[in-house]
Amino acid sequence: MTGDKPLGIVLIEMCILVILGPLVTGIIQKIKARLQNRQGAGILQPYFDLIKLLGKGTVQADTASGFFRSIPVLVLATTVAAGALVPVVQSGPPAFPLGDALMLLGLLALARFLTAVGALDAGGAFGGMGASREMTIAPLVEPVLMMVVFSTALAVGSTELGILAEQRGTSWILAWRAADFLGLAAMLVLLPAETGRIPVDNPDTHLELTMLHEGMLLEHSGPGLGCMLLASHTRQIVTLGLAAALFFPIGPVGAGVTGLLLGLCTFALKILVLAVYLALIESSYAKLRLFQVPQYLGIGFVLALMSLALRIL
Amino acid sequence: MSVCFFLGALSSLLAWWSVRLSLITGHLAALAGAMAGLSVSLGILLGNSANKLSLPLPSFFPFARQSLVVDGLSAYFLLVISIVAIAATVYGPAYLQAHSPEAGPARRATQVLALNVFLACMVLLCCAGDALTFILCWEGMTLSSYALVVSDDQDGENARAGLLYMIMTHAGTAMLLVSFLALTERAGAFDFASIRMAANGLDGTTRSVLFFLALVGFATKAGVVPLHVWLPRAHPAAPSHVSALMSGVMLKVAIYGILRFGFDLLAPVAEPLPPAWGWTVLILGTSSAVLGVLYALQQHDLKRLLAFHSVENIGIILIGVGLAMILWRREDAGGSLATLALTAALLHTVNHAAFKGLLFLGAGSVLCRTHVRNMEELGGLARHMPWTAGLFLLGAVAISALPPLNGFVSEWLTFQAILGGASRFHGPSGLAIVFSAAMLALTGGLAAACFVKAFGVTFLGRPRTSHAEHAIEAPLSMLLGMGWLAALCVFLGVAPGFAMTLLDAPTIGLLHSLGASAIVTAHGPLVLSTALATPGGISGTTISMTMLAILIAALLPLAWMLRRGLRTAPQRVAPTWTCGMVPTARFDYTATAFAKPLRRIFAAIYRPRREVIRETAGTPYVIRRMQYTGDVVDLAETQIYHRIHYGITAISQAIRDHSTGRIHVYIGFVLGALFLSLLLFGGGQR
Amino acid sequence: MAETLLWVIPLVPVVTALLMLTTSNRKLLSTIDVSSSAILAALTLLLAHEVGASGPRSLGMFRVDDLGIIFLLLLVVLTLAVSIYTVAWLKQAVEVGNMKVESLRFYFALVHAFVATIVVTILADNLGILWIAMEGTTITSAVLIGYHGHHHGLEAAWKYIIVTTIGISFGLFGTVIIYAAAAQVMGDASSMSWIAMMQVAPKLDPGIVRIGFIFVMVGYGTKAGLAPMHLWLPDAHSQAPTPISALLSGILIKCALLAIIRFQMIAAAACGVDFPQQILIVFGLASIIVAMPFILAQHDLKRLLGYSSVEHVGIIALGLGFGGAVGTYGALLHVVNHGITKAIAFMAAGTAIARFDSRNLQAIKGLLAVAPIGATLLMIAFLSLAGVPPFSIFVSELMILRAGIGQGNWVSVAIFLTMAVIIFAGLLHHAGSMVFGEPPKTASRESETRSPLIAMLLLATLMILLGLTIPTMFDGFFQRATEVVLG
Amino acid sequence: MNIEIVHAVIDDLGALLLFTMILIVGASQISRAIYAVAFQSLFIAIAGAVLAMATGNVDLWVIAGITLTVKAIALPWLLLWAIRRMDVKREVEPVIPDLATLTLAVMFVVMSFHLSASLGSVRQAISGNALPVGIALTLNGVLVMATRKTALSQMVGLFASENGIFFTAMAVTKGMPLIIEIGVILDVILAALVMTIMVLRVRSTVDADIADLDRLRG
Repeated sequence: MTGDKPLGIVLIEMCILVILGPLVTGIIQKIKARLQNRQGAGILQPYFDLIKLLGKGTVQADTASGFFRSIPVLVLATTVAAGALVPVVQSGPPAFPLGDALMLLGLLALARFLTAVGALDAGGAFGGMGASREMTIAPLVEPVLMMVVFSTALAVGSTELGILAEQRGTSWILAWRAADFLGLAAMLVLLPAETGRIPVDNPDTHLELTMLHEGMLLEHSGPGLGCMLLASHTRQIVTLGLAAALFFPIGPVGAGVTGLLLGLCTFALKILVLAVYLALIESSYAKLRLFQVPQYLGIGFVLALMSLALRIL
Repeated sequence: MSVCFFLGALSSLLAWWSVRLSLITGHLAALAGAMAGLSVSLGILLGNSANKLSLPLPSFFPFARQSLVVDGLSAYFLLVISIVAIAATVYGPAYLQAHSPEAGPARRATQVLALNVFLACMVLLCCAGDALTFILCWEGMTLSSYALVVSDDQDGENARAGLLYMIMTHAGTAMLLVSFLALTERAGAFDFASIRMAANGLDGTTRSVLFFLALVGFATKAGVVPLHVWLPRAHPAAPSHVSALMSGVMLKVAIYGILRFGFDLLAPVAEPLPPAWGWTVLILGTSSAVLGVLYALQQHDLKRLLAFHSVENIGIILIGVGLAMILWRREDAGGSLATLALTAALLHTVNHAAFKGLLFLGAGSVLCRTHVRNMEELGGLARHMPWTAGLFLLGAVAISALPPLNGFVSEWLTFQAILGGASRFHGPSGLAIVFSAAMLALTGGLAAACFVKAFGVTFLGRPRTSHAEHAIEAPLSMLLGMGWLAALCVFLGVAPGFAMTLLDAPTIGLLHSLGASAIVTAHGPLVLSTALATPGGISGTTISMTMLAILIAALLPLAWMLRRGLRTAPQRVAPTWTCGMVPTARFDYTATAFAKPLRRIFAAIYRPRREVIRETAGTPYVIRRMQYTGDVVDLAETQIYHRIHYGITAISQAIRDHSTGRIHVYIGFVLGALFLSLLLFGGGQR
Repeated sequence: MAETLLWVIPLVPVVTALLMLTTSNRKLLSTIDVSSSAILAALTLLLAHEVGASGPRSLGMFRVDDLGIIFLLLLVVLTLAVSIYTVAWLKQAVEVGNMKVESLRFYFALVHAFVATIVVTILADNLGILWIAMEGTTITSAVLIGYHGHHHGLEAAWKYIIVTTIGISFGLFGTVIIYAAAAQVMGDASSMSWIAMMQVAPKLDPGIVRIGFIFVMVGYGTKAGLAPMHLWLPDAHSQAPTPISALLSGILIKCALLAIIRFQMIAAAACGVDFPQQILIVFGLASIIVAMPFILAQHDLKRLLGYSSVEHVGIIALGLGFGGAVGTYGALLHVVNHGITKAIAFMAAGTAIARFDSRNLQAIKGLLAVAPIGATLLMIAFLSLAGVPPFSIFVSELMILRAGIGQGNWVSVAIFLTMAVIIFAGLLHHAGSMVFGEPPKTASRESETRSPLIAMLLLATLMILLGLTIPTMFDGFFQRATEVVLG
Repeated sequence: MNIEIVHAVIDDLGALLLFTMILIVGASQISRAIYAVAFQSLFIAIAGAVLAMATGNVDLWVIAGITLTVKAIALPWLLLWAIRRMDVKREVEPVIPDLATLTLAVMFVVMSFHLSASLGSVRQAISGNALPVGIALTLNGVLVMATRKTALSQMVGLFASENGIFFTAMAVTKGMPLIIEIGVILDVILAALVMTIMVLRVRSTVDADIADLDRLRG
């Protein structure tokens, strides 16, 4: 199934994702602030934070082993590599195959795995707690996500995001069947969990009771923390990109620069929509207790299952 | 090859005058045997897929003609065995010396002898060309592994574990025996060829009955839920390199048996297998995968945890096998799904052998340096034994099915096969298949959680006890053993395409259709691809592990530059932030605590038991001491086995108590027997 | 040559028995004992060779065919091993005081008289002689069982002699009836010779033979320890001195089976093959089932072995019941395998009991720590009894199973397998608890004496050898014996 | 004399034997049971003599003589001596009620007759109703052993059942080989001696009846 999408474009897309990642966070924060009638920081704030952090020195926990130092590197690398699998400006499979949706999920899981390991390394209670909670939620999210992917993939017979996006591109939203809507609903339920936002996680707090992902970053500092943050920004946009590729049609793929730019704009648009959605959810819901999260994900599970059922039966 | 094992067995006798020597020679002989096996199997697998190696054995028993036949399937499992055997034999001597230096010559001799017999039996079992050899090796394998389990140390725990192991596998073997003998009696001979001939004449029900009998037998050995209860006891009890063999290889031998029976001996000539077979295997596999990992999550004994993961992985393999059984000869012409599923199963077989072997060896290194298996007493080992820690982490990533390592590849193939199967079967059956995919994903996630716990609690943080503090790095030979398997994990992960040619012979041999490499690596060895026939024409998925690995490799230096920071800044080392208190090992998150949330979420399955004992100082508000104990029960164990066990023992106890010693009763019985049999049989033929 | 052997072989133990009475020196007695057993073995091998070369021989009331040779070989092997074992066992027994030095001669004399009667039982062609010798074994072994003289022994001996005498008086009755039927056909040339009866067997009146065979089955079945006539067996085998236990379980009950086989052949010829087979299967299954609970919930090591003998006799009967070439072959093979294995088991158990000074299974622990070789042998014996390869019993059980499945007798096969698995669990549980664990302080730590080990290793090598392969010579005997049985 | 008369005589003697058997089963004192056995043996000897006359078979004379001396005289005397020797209570202690024992006895008799009636050609093989009587005697003898507590009455039962066998053996038309008969009798004597020794031994060591011991069980 090798397509005609040149490898260069793939790399460009990857870079675009990495660069746009913090912006999305900034936008979401801005919208939240607005909804809370605050001025809020500028949407470029995440970039400033990153640069500041990269300039700082590091404080390393005395109990941390040699792994700790390299954790941010690995996490960042794997997350960015995941970025290379998301079609951004142009759909269709790349000229030389790289990976599919399963690979994408796998890479994200790897990043999570390493983050959790790093959290345990410092030997503090918070790190362990964060890791424990993160690894409790993740296994529950993954199967549902897998089913959502499958319910789309079944229509096409492939799990390769490029092909999926292509199919979507040809079929306009009017051509959707019930299964697609249900799948989208499930995806929307999952997005906050996967991007670590309310109602599953709360990125803005460092309260012991509420933090999952942040808890794992506590011991990182300076450039290390910077890398981790960049990774989580990238992770967020990659997840949104996945949702987009699965459900939103990429505009008509024109050849040449115009087509690519067009694709870029449509992509940005879709991401923006999803970002707004996230912001709305975050500011209109409260964070759930940890042991209510399974019920919440259960909704997603049921939706995904129904969409699969409709797809197959 | 078997000669080498035989020599190894002999060399165990050396133990009477030099323990060390016998250890070395015994393991060297085994190593040579493994090498020989490797070469033989590679010779078969890389040659054209049709050729077989067969040599008749001298007839030990007048009633059976025994022979060895190595076809593709045998060769493939021979390969798996040899791979792990090499690592184990390299690892073994140093481990035994370090773990139990006090052991006398008798114990050493037993261990060396049993190890060689164990390997030899497994090898010959896979190469068996007739039922008798198969059964003899099967039992020999059980017996020698039992010897290894009980020989590890003399406390009663191992003996009990071994007992349970023997009883369950023996019960399984009985089923297997019936199934085999029913075939041989039909065939009038023991060799597989004539059994095949005889099986052609079977009617559907008999065929299925025989298959399920055999399936029970093999499933017991493979530790499939709910027949798994012996496994998490026996495997940890064995010496670690033997645990690696048992988990990594012995279970696979059972898989070999299932494949041999399902696709070869009992398979109908031209029509597909009865649907019940495949579905049963698929369901068994799914439940084993999920339950195995769920129980593994709650274990705090490192080796026990690994043993439960073997249950999980066997489940994953069986999912592939089941799919292959369902799909075989049911898809329209040119269909490649069955091959895909089988490839996934076989590939996962070797993958699991590699990383589970690696993990058990790693656990062994920890064990022989700390003499502690309970994770709660470990911690902070990463700084004392960095190499072991690194290799263990590699294995953990691999077993959690994370790219770019080998675990991911086989699970990816399984997922693709499931996708194909789901698009092939519409209706509830398709849904069931997809559901198994969801369960597989759940399994993967839970496995990742479990190994974050296992690795983090064991190797990271602060040492919790003095055992862990004074650990030192494992000796070189042990690291070598692990390194070999780790290299395999990486190779099979980064360039799986090259391994596919090895899978051609078994897949073609079993399914009589396209080979694995023709389907999976259609676009060259660097690319894994699948082709599914969908309503919208042929479509498929292609990934390239190699490219991805290169990409990550390229990204690492960039990320590293970022990590270094924009300008050179001071680096300080400070104690972990614990709200201002002075951190001690008690601050570290324990394994129990780590797994607690999942325990609560899956409480329905775990049936957790917790009791808290409070010692209050007079008033209930001042608590002096608190003691918490909690554990989870194995449903199968409590609900099935305990009842059977108690039932039988109670009955026999009652019978025995009511028996009398009065001679009059004795005479009465004789008289009664005579009277009754005269009444029953004596009456003339009127 | 062979004819002379036929009367020399029974004579050897008789002479030895008389010789024994002349001295009371323990060492001398043991020497005579071992040497005479060796001579017996040598002569038997010679006879076996003769018969193997040129068919069955008969001399007056004695006759030997391949069937007899198998039992005879088993007997001499066991006798030899037991004699070797006795050397050190007796020493220990005398030291402890179980045996009085002055009465040793009678002990040895009785043992050899016992052996003599067994030999006659095996070689007898005349069914009357067969019965007389059988009763002779009962009397001699009864005295030996009660030899220690404490009232447990006497109780066991009494139960043994009473019950088995009743049993074989039934046997005699059956013999008489069948003889009557035969005599009527034979006319004036009537004799109780088995071979003569076999010639006229097809013409016998089935009704009478039927009743006769039932009497014989129950009668000799009692002696063989088939359920439900088995109750005396655990008492006797557990109370007897260890070497006697080995002989009782090893060969004596098999001789009763030999008698049953002989009559089964007559009955099969007279009233069809199915009739005796039915009865054999019923009794066999009964024995296997009955043995199960008592093995599981057993506290006494030697009783445990006794019940396992009941089970295995049941298995042999089952094999004969399944019949056919495979089943009969398996049954005969099982006779030999079980004889050897059970002898090892009793010997190993005897040493263990002496070491811990208790027969209670709870009291014996950690044998491996105090006596590694003995513990290993015990473990091997138990594993073999449980039917695990590469030990010999597995092979014969495999063949019996084959026969059953070949016959399509699924019910029996199912019962057999279930019980086998449960009993396996029980045996292994007991063995494990004895061999592993921490030995109690009271256990004697002294090093293992040689002669018992030699005896046991001799048998163990034989057992494992037969488990790995069946030599052509043996196979020949078994093949021909099977033909003899199947007629 | 011709065969019918022989059959008639055998049948009458069989009736007598059964009568003595019932006596043994119902006997309330050991000594009476012993006398009954003695008479039983006597009748058997007579039967032997009759058959000898009828068939002119010399062996049968010998056997009759031996039976008379051994079973009708020697063994009863041995038992009586043993009783005197260890002065046991003369009453037999039944394990189950006498009535039940008697019912069982009758049942056995009926069954044995029914059984041999079901066979066509018995009378050619075994003259008269010797077979049913023999079976009945044997079973009832064992029944006595199963229902009597004391060792001596068990021995009595044993002899009774032996008698049954003997009766049948004699009545076999062609007669048993002499040597066998003698061997059998010798065995019986030996067994009796060994049993007596054991009984006395137990009586002397632990003051109990050997048939009453039931320590070995399960």
